[in-house]
Amino acid sequence: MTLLEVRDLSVQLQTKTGFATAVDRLSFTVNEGEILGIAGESGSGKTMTALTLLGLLPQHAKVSGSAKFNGQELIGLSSKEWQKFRGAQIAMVFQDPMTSLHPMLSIKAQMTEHMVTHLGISQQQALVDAEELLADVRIPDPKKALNSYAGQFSGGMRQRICIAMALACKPKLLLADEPSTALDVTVQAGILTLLNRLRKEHQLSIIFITHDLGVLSSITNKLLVLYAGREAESGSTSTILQLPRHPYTQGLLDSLPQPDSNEKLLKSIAGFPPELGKQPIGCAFAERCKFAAATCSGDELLPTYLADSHKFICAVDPFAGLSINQVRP
Amino acid sequence: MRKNPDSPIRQPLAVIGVTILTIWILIAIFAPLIAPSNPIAQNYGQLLPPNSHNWFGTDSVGRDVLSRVIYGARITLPLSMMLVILAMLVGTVIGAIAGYFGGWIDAALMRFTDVVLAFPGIILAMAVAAALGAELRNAVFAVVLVAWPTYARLVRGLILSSKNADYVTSSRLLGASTTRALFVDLRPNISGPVFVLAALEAGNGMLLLSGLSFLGLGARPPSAEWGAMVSAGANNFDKWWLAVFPGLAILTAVLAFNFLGDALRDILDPRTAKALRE
Amino acid sequence: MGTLKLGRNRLAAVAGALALVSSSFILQTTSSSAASGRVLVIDSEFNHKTLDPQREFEDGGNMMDRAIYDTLLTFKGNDASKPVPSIALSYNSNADSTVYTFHLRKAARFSDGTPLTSADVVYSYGRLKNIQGNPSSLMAGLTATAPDKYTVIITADQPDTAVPVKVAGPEFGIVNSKMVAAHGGYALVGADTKDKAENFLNTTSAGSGPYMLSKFSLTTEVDLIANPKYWGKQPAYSKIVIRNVTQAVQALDVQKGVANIALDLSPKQTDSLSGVNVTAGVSTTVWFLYSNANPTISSVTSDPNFQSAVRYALNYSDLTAFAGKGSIQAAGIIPSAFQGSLKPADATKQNIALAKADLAKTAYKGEPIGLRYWGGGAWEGISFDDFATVISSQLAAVGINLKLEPTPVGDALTTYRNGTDTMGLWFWGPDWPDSSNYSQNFGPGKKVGLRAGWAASAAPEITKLINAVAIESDPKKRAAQYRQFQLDLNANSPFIPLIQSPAILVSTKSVIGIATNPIWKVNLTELK
Amino acid sequence: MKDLLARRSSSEKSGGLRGNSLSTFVIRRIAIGILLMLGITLISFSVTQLVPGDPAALNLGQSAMSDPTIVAAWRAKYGLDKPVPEQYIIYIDHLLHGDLGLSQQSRRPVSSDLAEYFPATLELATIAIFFSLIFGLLFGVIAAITRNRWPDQIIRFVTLTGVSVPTFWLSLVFFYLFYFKLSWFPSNGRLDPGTDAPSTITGMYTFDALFHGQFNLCWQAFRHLMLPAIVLAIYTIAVLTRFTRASILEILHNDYVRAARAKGLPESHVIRRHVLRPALLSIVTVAGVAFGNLLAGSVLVENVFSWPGIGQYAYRSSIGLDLPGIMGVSIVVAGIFIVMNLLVDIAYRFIDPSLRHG
Repeated sequence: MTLLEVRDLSVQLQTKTGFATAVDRLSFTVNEGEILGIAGESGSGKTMTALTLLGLLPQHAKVSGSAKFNGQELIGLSSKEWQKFRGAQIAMVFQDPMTSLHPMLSIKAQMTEHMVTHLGISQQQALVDAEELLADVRIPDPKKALNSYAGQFSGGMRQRICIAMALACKPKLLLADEPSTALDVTVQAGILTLLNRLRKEHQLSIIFITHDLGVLSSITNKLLVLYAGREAESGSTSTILQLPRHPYTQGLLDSLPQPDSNEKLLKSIAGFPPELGKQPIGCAFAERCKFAAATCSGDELLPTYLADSHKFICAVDPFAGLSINQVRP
Repeated sequence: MRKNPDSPIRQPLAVIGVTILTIWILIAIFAPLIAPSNPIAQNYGQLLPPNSHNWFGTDSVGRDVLSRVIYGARITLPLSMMLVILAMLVGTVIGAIAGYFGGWIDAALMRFTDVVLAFPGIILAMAVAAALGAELRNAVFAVVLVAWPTYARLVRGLILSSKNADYVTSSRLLGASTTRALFVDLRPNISGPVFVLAALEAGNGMLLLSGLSFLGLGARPPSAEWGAMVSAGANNFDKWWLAVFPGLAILTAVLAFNFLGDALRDILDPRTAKALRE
Repeated sequence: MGTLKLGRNRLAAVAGALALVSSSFILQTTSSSAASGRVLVIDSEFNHKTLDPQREFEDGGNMMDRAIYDTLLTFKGNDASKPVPSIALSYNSNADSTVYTFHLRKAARFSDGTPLTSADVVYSYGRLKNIQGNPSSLMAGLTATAPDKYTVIITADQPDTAVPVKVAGPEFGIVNSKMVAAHGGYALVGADTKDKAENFLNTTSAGSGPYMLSKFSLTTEVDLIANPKYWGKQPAYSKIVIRNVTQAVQALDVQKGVANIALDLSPKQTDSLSGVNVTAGVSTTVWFLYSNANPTISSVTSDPNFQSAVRYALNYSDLTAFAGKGSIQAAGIIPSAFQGSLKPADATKQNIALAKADLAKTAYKGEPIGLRYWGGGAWEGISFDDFATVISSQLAAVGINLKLEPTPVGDALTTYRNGTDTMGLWFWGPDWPDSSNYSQNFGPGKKVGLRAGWAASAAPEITKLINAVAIESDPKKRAAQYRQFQLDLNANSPFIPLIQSPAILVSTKSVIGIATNPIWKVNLTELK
Repeated sequence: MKDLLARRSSSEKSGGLRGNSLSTFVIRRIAIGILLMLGITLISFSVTQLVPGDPAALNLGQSAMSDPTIVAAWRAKYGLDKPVPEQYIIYIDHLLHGDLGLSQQSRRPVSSDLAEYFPATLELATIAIFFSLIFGLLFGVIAAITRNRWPDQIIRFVTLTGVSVPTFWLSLVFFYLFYFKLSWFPSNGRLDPGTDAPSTITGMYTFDALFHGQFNLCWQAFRHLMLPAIVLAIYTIAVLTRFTRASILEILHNDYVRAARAKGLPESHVIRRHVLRPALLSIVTVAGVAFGNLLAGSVLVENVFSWPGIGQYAYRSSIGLDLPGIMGVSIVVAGIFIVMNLLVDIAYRFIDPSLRHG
């Protein structure tokens, strides 16, 4: 059952020199109970996509395309209508738990304010529920925690609180924007386990955003790799991780630390992504790509579709021979 | 935050500020050519309201107010520049020493800075100006005395944040002297913010200086200093032109500096801009 | 702005009679119909330091003390030369002006109901003399005695024709001796240290005049209320509020009717006022310039040729034009209202050629000569700064280069009194309204003479004249001697009389009977 | 804005919003305050040493100067016959006993002069800080919310003008316009002429009148306060507007604001609860400094309005070269400034939960 269907979603942001495309004709779907991973370097449009789905883009941003949530079109909602969705149907957990909790409001206040707004329950009821939620995310002594302030918790604990807060109104879709990146590796694992458990228990769909393909591999079903606001490659997680077809995806995988390797230096992709609004018409990755050829630039590139909804956009396709079941529609 | 690529010329406020300042500087330079009359000559009837001959009217001894406002630029502008430069020098040196050497030197100098800042500026300046005797020179000195700590704070902060930057450390490792570190390696990072602060502070300095003159602790008659002219106008409310025109002169000149400083601060990178604000 | 507003004492603890007025008091600022309960608001730049009649010596204090304390004789309207009866119904003197006998009215009562007797007069005069305050010199050489309850005899060591005008001055205000003595007053020799009644007299009035003090502050406001036990006719206003307000604001207040009288406006400030009455006259204030005659202070300014150059370089008609309508050139140092003053025809006239010729005889090379004056100060609407500016530009025309030295009044007075200034711009208001006040101050070796570096031995002729006029009892001869004294001064002395300032009172239309008086500016009890 | 923040001393920032416990923090802050106070006395002592000429002549009148025993007694009292460091110790000792010297003009102890004039200025500055906070917050919030659009641009222009206008000149212009021409406000002084002040409790007429139930008198006193307070407040309003705008914008950039929005809270709720709260807190910290500035700024306002406060006293002292008077004002205002900062910092620790539990 499809929960979210995104078609040709584009976002343009205003800059000093005019409008720049931050998200370029993106399409993907998320089914109920499914975890979609979105990967890419910073500036690739991951977070912008998530913010679009929450209606939190800057006021002057231009959005086109369609995003249907449970059959309802989200694009073009008024700010009043967005408020009903946000937090209630679609919730978000942000990257840095150290800064996304308000330092001067008690956890109690922050846990319950949207419950009262969205669910129309009393403050007392909200408090009872909040305590349960905190227990659910394994916060020790939830009662005491409710009366505490963000500053009194460690990063991992704060992220658990943020997750509890996001789930407070029982949303169907959770947007997790690098929820574990800022945390220690051991804490990271705990958060990932938690999310996975919550997904099962709450019938939750999750869009998990990260630059770390290693993290995605452990929990996601589907993967979408973005580069400079455009889709580079998408498909099932296992397929892509085993046989990536886009040089960029390969580059991301290469930059992961190899547990069995003694190499201390990570291989990172040379160069930087193009500046916002300066993406070339052809492949945006071409200038950093060691396989780049004349065909990469100039015309707009067509996607290549493979079996198992695997799709990539590359004119050179340097790993072609390595894959099986190549199909052209 | 992305860096704002704009040049100051693109900022309308900066353009207005620079324009007004340029006009005032030209007025100051060409005062003898522009002014219709000698600013201290009692050539006209007393207290004439603005008319076709004396556009800004005349004062209580028959001097042309327009000419006095024009010549006033020759007193106020150079003095304001001078006091800003002096305060900047003193503050920068103290801040640099404190920031670079750290330790007890830093602690002592910064406590001293705090103490000066804890004084109400205008009153300390009044006390010093009064103690030294009511003269413009002493008033400038008094204003410098209360103005330098802001620069010292800023420079110290900038030095602390860039002292350990790689290029400075490596230059020290290569055996560069302290003075070299201060003047060659650190200077470029400091001069920008300091000049912006100077632009912002010029207006304040001018206000304080003319305030002292207004209180009778600065310019002496018959000099055409704007603050002193407003003070003369304070004795004749009905003759509004006496106070209004020199007051507007102060306002526009200070405004020009503030426009400029404000716009300059905006084009600095945000972190430095924040340091300036603090 | 100009005048000093000095310290201030605790607000008066207001008792008794005031409660009647204040509790149900409704403020009326403009014209009011009811005769009783009328309030008069006066704007003035405060320059008084105390209201103790035997200590005060400023015209602000004069005005208030005139309303609170009666004197033996007094003046009417704008006349300050002809004393008229007050507490004394009549007086007579002996032929050589050394013994004066005053006969007191019997009905006079202090505000607490005590009858006013000769003992109070003797006490007050003794206190004036022995306190050794600013005005004590007025009693120099005089002794008051009381042969009976209603007679006072004043004897002078030397002939003193000014006694009747002196006793009309507010410094001779008669205080309730029992009351003052009970609050620390002391009138005998040693009063300079033993008298402690000043604070009492700044909170409570101990006089027999038509008004009583109800509130006193040196810096903000003095309130007077009508004395219900006053022996004479009740005054027209039941309350008078005197506020400390800068000149410029006075002009606004009086036009808006917020104040009824503005005391310190200059002619130039008044010419654009509307809807008000302007009472103009010539004051007895004489502005003068001096060029220090002491060669150790300056070899330039002490040169008679330099003094003469300054004298003839000045354009006196421009100076009076600067001072505004109502001002006149001071022909001599004695103001026009007094006996023996010079005629306008005797006045010095500008003569540039003569000035240049005299200047050429000196060793002066154009170096700046300091001119000290009260910086920021103003008197009777004339700004010292402006006046000095005008003078310096006039002198510059003949090549005399002045360096203006505006100085806070305290310091300026100090160097002035010490006689260390090269040149000075000052004014003189009479301590008592008689020409003798001038001959005794402006001569060689006299008070102001010394300030100008004019030694006692400098001009024996003038000294002889001064001594002669002091004992001359024939008014006609005296007048002639005063004229000669001034002509001599104009011919060869460090003093250059400039102008007499205008005396201007601005009042709302509701105020009737206002007159400018050189002693107390305005007699509050005469207002209708 | 820089001005305000500059005057928050570095020690107050470094000196430890991150102390261990509240009590050590308070003790440390008080110690710093005392150190600053000592520094202030040192500077004011130095200023008195700046004066050319005989301090005895400055402090005693002419008549007293002519009496050598008085002069000698005075010199002995202030230790002028002793070396300079010892003179400083004596000076401190006098200060500790509340002796700020004798005013040359009023011939009274400076401390009793100040006690008399201070309430008028305190009242003026209190009303002015009230105006400043209300309008500074209002305009600052508007500017931040409409960032870079026309209301923000207008406010930017107006506030820049506000910090550029000479206060002494504005006093004249406002007085002429709003009293004389338009009659919106009463003439100068603290009360209408001839009105009796309420009996003294604080010396602040509005408060005293209120306390005694004299509502008409309170209103009258307030009307007299309005115009000078507005003039005095204009600079501070401008500064607080810019400060408020800057702090709100800074807070709006915080992740927690975006997180609050992501929870689907109404925008007004987000602004009120998540943005304004922390902004208010930082504004309170500069309000203390602003108050000190207002006290000092009264110098340029009180004279025009004949307001009998320490500003006018300082002015008269300075033109009369009454050094004890003017140093008394600066020591008192600087002391208040330090105490205000101390209180604000301690209060901050109590108000800000993140610090309270930090």
